Amino acid sequence: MIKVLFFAGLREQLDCDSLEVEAGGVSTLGELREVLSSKGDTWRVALANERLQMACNQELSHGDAAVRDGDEVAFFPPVTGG
Amino acid sequence: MIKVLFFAGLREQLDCDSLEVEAGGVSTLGELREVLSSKGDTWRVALANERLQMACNQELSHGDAAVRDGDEVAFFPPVTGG
Amino acid sequence: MTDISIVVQAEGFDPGAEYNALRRENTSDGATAIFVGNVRDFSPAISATTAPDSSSSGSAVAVMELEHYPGMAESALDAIAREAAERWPLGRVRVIHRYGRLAAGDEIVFVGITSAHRQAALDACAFIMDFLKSRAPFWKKELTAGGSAGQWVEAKKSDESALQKW
Amino acid sequence: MTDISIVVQAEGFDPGAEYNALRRENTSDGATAIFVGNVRDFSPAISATTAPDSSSSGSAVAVMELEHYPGMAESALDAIAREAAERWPLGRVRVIHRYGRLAAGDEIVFVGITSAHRQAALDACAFIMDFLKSRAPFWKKELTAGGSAGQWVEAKKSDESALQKW
Repeated sequence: MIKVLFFAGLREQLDCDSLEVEAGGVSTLGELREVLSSKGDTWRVALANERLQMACNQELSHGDAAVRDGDEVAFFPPVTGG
Repeated sequence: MIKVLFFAGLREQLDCDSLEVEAGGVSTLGELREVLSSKGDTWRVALANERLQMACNQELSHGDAAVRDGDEVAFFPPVTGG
Repeated sequence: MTDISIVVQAEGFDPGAEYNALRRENTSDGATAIFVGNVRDFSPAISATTAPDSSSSGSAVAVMELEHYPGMAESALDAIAREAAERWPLGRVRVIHRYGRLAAGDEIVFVGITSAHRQAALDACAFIMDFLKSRAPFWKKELTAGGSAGQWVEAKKSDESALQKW
Repeated sequence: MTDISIVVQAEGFDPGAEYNALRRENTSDGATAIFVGNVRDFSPAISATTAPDSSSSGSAVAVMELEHYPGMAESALDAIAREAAERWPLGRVRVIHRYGRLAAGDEIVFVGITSAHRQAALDACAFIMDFLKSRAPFWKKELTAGGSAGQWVEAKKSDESALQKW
């Protein structure tokens, strides 16, 4: 399983802070994002936001990055700390 | 009269922290420096140091700057505060 | 060599005590640079709905909720600090970032650096703040005094472009 | 608009208290940048004559005598601070510079800036330190532990060239 986390405005849009996705058939972050987008209109719209950032195992990453069973992936809006 | 101050290593070289110079015949800082240099070998050598800085009325200045009766002039090595 | 300390916490912190800790038994570093970020008492997003005299009421008005990604927040700050320590000769690096509910005037972030060189300390401080702003997983939500749902702060393009100078 | 405060004094100062003063009733500035310069416990000029364990003896060893030009020191710092306040939007500027006899670890100089913008606060802090180093009339003399005549610190060319970036 791949653990997926959502933060901030995206978490609110999806009304979901985390879920698990079967690792089978998902080899990149981009593919994982497509799988999540297919969960419904709300998901499709929210995840279509090109400014969203992605992290894999707590490091900023990109759509081509590999993802595998046991990974922790996060999607979130551009950060605004500091 | 022009009040003249010396600081730090220059003060120690000259063994003098301040003196007064007749304003008559002295119209620039450079001329004042020449008058002081003529006070003896120690003065000539110490004031020949090209790295010395000058201030007139507590503002950094240069040899061409005008000086007049009542001014306060200072000579000192490059500053090393902070 | 560089002593790096990263903390992500809900509690407040005391910049004076942090300064003292940076200096304790540290006479080899002549330079200390510190940046502190505080919650401002106004924002374009909430100024229209906040009474102008609300800050003078004497009660602490919650104006911000800071969300973070536990684990990644710490590791992102640590990575930024390590990058700074590779670029400049730094003695100590201390970064504190708060999360949770914060009121106007509260400290949000502390970056403290010691070095033998003033420019290294100041540059590293600016570098860490710049990368923290665009790379550390924290998100600000501004809350009105009335306690309504609030509004997420938009990331500024100027923060992303600030990275280019490094 | 900018609140500028310059002090030249023999007494020590407390950076924590200075931070608190910069922040007091100041919720409009979200950014505070501070630089503190301290006396280092070694120097090329005195290391050869100082025992390596002298810093662990517990007694305060006078290592530096800071001479200044009274009057001009204050006005030079004030002019530098005003120049910074013209270049950047600053809320408060506080500069403290000590003179007299200082021991290893002692604070020499404090520059504290508040601004609505972090980059302005950090840049102004670096700017003031750079100009203070080359334009404010202070001179350091390093004293050996034995109390001999001491040696004037040479101005560094890197300090003068640091001004060129501004």
